[in-house]
Amino acid sequence: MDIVRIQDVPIDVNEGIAAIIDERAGGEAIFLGTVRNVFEGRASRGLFYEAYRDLAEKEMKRIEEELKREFDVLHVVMVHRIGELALGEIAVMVAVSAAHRHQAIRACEAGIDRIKSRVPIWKKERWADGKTAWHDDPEAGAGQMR
Amino acid sequence: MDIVRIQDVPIDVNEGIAAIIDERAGGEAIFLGTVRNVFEGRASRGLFYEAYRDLAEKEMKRIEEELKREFDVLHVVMVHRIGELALGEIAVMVAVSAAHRHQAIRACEAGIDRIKSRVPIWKKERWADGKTAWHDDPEAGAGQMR
Amino acid sequence: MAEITVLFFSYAADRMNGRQHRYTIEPGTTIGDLYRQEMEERLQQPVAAFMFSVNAEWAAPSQILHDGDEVAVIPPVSGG
Amino acid sequence: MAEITVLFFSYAADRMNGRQHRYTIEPGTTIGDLYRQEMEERLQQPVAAFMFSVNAEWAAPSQILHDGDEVAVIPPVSGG
Repeated sequence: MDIVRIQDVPIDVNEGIAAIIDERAGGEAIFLGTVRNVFEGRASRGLFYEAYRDLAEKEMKRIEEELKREFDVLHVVMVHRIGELALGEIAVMVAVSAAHRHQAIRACEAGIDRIKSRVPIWKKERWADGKTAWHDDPEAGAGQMR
Repeated sequence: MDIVRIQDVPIDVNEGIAAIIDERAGGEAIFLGTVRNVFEGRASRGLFYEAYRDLAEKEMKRIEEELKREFDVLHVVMVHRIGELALGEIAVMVAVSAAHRHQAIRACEAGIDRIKSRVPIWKKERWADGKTAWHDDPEAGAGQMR
Repeated sequence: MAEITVLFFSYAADRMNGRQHRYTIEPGTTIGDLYRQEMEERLQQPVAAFMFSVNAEWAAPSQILHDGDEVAVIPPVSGG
Repeated sequence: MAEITVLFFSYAADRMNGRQHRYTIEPGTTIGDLYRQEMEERLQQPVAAFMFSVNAEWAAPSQILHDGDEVAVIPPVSGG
């Protein structure tokens, strides 16, 4: 089964694993992106995510189709959470199954790389000092954000 | 937390994920090896795994230390199941967390590759026709097993 | 004349003081035209700093807008 | 004379008709010596086809065995 979804409730890893398990599969690769307590050397207390949901889900669906075509994977799960996330919480899950392990791992890595580079989702850092800043905001200061 | 274990009970993915989640981590990579219904083109109904447990756990512990040293990962979980496994069941779980996603994915892949090449564990295929054969048994026939 | 809606996200929404604006445009106006007329000054970046979509599909700055279109101004993405 | 235990796994256990054998060896006997004397004929492969361990640690075929050692004959591994 495939799942492509933006959601504002916590991500359930078991839902993703149940969706990709298949008797034809020898390998399942799962990637979880979680909220770090530091970004570029500065202490953080969490992240806020927003998405342009219609286009984001459409783009994730395209990535799903690319992974199936390029890596010969059986099932693809891509779920991204939005809203306020605490440290350690899961922001994104990518899970794929394939006949062989390297296909699964390569596809999983391509999945998260393409989500990060193409899907219209943005994160705002909530710094430990109380300030906030969107990632890639040119006015946030080169020393603070890339 | 790290886990390195050979066990004869089903693998609990949630145990592995709980062990590697860390506020310092931005990425968690999990690999599951599952029992396929076909091997080298021939229908299978399951696998039997055996291990030289003392040496296997020692070697897995060495791999854990290598991953931490080479990939700068925070936590490593490696659990391999032995005994009779049905189709679709999880035979092995490798799970790692790291600050950045590529470290986690690279370490996870190295972990399963090294388990497969170095840890004294063996599998016997239970073919759908009722026959059985150890993998790599030179007498099992070149056409049936690599 | 045509009525269009523009969605803003991330720091573009902060700079535009809102996540959604409505504009009335001349026939033949492109995304790039609208950006330079209505947004460039407040966003303080050239049109090339953003991606765009029309009706939830990617669109080039040269695309001509029509009545009822929903445009989105999309800063560099940072999901994951 | 020394008493040692040898463990067999996978198809090596099948061919040796058992997962564990005990042998009495001369002083100075190496793993390779023991293999050639007691196992090569039944396993039908040269010593290089296997890995070995002594007391649950990897060992070369040239390693000399001592009283009480537990040797393992380790076919190509196939875990995962």
